[in-house]
Amino acid sequence: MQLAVFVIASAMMLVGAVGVIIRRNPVHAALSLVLTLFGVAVHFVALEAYFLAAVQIIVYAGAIVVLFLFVIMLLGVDKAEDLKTEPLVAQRWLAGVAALGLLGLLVVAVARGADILATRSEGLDTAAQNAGGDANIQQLARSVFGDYVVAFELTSVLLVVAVVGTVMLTRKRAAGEA
Amino acid sequence: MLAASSSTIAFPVLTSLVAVPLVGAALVIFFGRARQEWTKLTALLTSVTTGAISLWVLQAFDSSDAGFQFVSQHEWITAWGISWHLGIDGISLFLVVLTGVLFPLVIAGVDPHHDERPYLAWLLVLEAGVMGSFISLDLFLFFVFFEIVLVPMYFLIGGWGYDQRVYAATKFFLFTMTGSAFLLVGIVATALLSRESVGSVTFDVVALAENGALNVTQGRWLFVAFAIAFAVKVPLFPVHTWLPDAHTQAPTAGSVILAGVLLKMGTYGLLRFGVYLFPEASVWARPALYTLAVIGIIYGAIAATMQTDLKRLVAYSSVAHLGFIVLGTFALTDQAVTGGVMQMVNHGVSTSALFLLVGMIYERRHTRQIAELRGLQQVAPVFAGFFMIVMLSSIGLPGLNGFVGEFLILIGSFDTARWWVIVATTGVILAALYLLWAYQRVFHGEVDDANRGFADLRLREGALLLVFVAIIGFTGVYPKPMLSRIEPSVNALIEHVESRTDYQRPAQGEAGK
Amino acid sequence: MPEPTTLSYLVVAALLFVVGAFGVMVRRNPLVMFMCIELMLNAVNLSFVALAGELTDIDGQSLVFFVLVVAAAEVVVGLGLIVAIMRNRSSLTADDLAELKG
Amino acid sequence: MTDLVWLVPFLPLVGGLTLMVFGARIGEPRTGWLATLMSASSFVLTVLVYFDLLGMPAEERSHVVSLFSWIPVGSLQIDFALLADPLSITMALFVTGIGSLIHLYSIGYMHGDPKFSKFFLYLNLFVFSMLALVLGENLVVTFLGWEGVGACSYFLISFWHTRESAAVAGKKAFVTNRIGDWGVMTAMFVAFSVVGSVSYKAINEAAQEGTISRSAVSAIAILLFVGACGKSAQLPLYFWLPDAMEGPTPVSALIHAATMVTAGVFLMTRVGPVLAESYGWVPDTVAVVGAATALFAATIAVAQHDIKRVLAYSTVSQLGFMFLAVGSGAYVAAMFHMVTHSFFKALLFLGSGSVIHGLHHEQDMRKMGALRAAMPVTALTFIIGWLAIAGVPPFAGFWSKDEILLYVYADNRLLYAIGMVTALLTAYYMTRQVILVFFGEARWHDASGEHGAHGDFRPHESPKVMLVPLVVLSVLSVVGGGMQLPFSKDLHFLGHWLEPVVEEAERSIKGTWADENKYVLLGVAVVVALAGIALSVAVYAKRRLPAVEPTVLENAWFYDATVARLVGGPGAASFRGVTTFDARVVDGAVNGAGAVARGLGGVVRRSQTGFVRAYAVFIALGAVVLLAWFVWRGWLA
Repeated sequence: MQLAVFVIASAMMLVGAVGVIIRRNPVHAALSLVLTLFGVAVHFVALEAYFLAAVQIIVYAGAIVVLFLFVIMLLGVDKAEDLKTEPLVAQRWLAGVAALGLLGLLVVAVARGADILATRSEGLDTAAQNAGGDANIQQLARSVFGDYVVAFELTSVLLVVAVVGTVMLTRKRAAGEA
Repeated sequence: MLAASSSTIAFPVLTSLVAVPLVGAALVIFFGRARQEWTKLTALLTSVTTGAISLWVLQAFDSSDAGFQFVSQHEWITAWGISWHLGIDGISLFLVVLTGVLFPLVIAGVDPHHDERPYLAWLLVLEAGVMGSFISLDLFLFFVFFEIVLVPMYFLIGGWGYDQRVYAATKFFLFTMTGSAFLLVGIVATALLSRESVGSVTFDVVALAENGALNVTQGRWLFVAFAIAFAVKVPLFPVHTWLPDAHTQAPTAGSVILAGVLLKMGTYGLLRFGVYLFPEASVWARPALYTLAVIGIIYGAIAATMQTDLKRLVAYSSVAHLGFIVLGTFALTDQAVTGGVMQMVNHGVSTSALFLLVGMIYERRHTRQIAELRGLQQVAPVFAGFFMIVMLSSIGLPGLNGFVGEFLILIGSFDTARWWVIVATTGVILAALYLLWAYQRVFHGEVDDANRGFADLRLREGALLLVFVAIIGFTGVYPKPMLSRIEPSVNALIEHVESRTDYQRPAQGEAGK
Repeated sequence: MPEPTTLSYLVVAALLFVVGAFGVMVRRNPLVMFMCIELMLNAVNLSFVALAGELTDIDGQSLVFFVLVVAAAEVVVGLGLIVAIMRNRSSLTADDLAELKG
Repeated sequence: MTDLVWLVPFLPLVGGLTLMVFGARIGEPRTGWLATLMSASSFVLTVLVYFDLLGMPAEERSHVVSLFSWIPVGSLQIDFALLADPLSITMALFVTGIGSLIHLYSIGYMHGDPKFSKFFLYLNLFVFSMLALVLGENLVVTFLGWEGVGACSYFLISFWHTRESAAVAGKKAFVTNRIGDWGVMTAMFVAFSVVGSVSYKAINEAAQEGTISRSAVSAIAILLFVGACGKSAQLPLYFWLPDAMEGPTPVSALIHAATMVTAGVFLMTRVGPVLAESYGWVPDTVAVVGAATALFAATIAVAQHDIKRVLAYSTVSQLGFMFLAVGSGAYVAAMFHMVTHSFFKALLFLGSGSVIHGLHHEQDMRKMGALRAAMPVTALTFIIGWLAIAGVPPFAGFWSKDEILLYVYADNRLLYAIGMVTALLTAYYMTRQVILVFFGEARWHDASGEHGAHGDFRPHESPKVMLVPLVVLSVLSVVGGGMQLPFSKDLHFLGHWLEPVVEEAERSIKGTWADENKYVLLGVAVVVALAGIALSVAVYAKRRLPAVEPTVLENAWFYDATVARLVGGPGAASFRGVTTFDARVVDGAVNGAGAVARGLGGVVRRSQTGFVRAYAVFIALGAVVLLAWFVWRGWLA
């Protein structure tokens, strides 16, 4: 059962990812991205990170992708991109080498590290798992609002700055204003 | 020894030497815009306050104590053993006082032609940096101040200088930055390599010098790194070429500060960090440094003789004078090192005054070319008189300050660097040659039409120069108060070297030649 | 049926990351490039969560939370930039923005 | 009283500083009188100190007055200390005495000069420096005065600085003196190194007691002699002195005849024991240089036309005599000649100044002549000076010159012969000068046209204020010889007075042929002097013989010209070479490094295409390489 979930979710994810990079129309790409995000969310559920799964759907799929689509519509850049030609010399070729190299090395690294992983742990905290459905959220809350409360507060500052900054960036400037 | 003696003073007097100008700079920048007329006053008051503090330090300085006084030490970056460690001893005392006195004089006496607000702010930042460099007892802290100094100087030359200012400012900056790269590596390596012998990583100069035990190879390499950085700043031959350009292109205040105190950061660094931290290496490197110093003395003098630009001439004369200081520093006798420290101050006073005078000539005639000036003594006798006194001080006429330092350096170095001294003494002849020749061409002769309108000294200029002349005269006739404050620290430093190397001070008068 | 191991999650995450990276390199539409960056972020998130389970450490999940927030901020600023740039240009590819050429 | 010896230099210093600040406000005649007063009070004080010392037993006549600690560092303790002993007081006496007279004279001579008060400022400062020089207890205080007189000499030579030649001459004097100063400074370094002190007492004692090696002693002596050569215008550094005549005439009299130029002789006398303990070649060098200079300068003086230049070369020649004495160990004779020379040479210079003043700044002797009627006092006093320098008994110069030659004869006959030739030439050229200026026909009428403002141009006698010093000095030139007469030991007043200072170094000629036959030598000297005079009269007054004035002598053996050409040619070229080297090679390397960096940047910057996707590829490739490195090193396992 779990293996089936894993395979299906991975398939969703990878198909979506490939879709993002090969669909010529940005709207389609954005929709493929949603597919990937759902796949990741399913993985989160399978890994018992329920809260993150929820946030993944709400923030990523719900907000960010919508924002993407909104910008695409607003700017009218939903023209199809010509993927057959590549203006930069050797760009694709090099990109392919880099990507394959990265993949190979990552896999080797992961495989090598697997032994350590196996010896270090047996799996998720079973006590927390057995404590009930809310255990994950409680743990996360304790971590975020306890250990990392400063960082959390800083992210709020970051968000405010980002929003204000974007407003400044995008508003229409009056003539003569620097 | 040089261990920090803790005099408990409630008021952080040394910290205030750095803080006051910085606060002043902030005030000038932030409130100067609203209150234009207060800008200059604020800057002046700030620098006068700093100067007053430095004079108070001079008055409260205990001349019987060879160690560091007014020490202020606070943890800063604990993990790396970096602390806010300030202290002052006989070697740095007069440089601090010189800095404290020179800045208010420059701010009061020389006006920029435009953008007064940033100009004054940069000057105050500069003052803070220079002060900090002279009183830091932590290598990291010193490096910070040493680098801070570059920024205001760069903008002062680049922003308020003459035609070639951007070239000169860039050259100045790149040259010193190259040296600083060596310094940074040297500082970090010194701290890390001394970790075992000191017990922990520390950048504290006193701890490193007293407890650090570098092996011979390490010490020599690190000394070379330090020496390169400071040699650029001094500047020693052959890394001196930024100086004539920087001096010529800098505004008058820039030249004055550059010659007055900035160059001293190099010689001071060689003494405080080079000799103090690496006694073995300094003894080892002496022949090379003597040679460079003596080349600088002769070479600078010869180059000065042939200059056609009055300001360049004074700049090259600085190369020669600082050669004397380096010679004295590494001769490692009481007289030579004390003379070297004193000469740092003397050169600061007399060359600053010369730059002020040349600046005044430029203000009036808009040229620094010797060939375009003529017969000025006829139309401006008082001006010529001041120029003459300052020039004689620079030549080293006994009774004026320049002689005392030069004489002490040479007489003290004779035992350890005999042949170099014999050659260096000929620099005294050349000094007379280039300065008198320039004086003759500029001030003597029949005045021509272009120079007939040359105005004599104004009241403000006269008052300014009078301060310099008073210092020149007083320290020349009665240098004892200065020498007696410098000497104990110098003596302790040489003892420090003696205890760590097989170098021993020559005993004068006991052995025949 | 065997259960999927942490290792398999990591391999899948690596695949996703590489696809995203390749996309950044080959696509010219800045919006799509942004999406590819989101792919890469998600790949990292996935490996964080997988390892959090493996190592029994909730910090892995906390980090994902922060990545999400920062990603949101990044998208906001990035899209704002694109909007600002598009004001002055009719069409846009990443290759048109080469003013910083050396 | 001796404790107040510090007032002696202090008073002229106060005078000088007062004039520096208030000179312009005090105004013309009063500044001169103030300066004269300061100098004269100094003289009175010196006289008082002199009698004070005279009242003491001979061996106690050495009094050190330490004013304050000047340069104390470690083992080097230099006090600002003055030494009152017979030698320094002798010097101080004639420095202040003649100085005061010349101050007085200058009030008349400088009348109407726009820089009148400045002139007296320099004069007072000069007197101060000269007194510091002679009264200094150690080499450094002496050096203060040594450099001080050099600076004042510079100011005064280039006093009329709008004249290019005056400005150049001043600079030349200072720089040439500095070459000598190199010797003095180095001597101080050696002294401190081996003796551990720079005081005369310590150095002399160390030399006598043999606590320092003989080579060190010789080094000190020869280095000080280098300094003395510069200051006292000896070969090869003499050439600044004739040019120094560009200064006002009182300056020439005071500085370049009577006082400053004798400082070298004084210094050698002061360190007499050091010279005596040196290797034999050191005093020999001194004597040979002295004799050579004496002869060399005398030959040049024969062919000069400028009234002051004749006297300048004569001064160089007479200074050579003094060095000849010092080198022969005759310190008393050197001092004796120094004092008498200062009397008659100051007199001659002031007399020539009076002539120049009377002729409205005409200095060429070819445009003078027959002035004895127009300027009787000047002529009379000048003639007394002439007789004194020519060595005619009983004038002062005769006795002192004879004393020197006596010692030289005992030391080296060849040098004695040179001295005799010089004496002959001295008598010859001085007679020539007197005849050309005061006798013969008047040639100054020719010049009247050039002085358009004075239509009825008549030479006039100078004012009284100028004549009084002339009269006083001429009296001294007559009777000056009385302070050291050869007839009996009891008449060696100067010798007895100086004995405590020079006894260790003074050479004894007792029992030599020269001593026993001194009256023969005296007779020879008289004959030689009269022969010189007679020859000159025959040439210039009777015109029986043609005048021998070859160009080579008129141009001073082309020595000055050669030096000038060397300095101006290869010297300047090498300086220019160094400067070019600095600009091209040293700075060129710097700018070259900059150019290389810029060129390299030009190549490397092509990799910055501006395409963000290309950068992304680089990043990815970089990540691949990094990752490969990690994997290869096994860091990830």
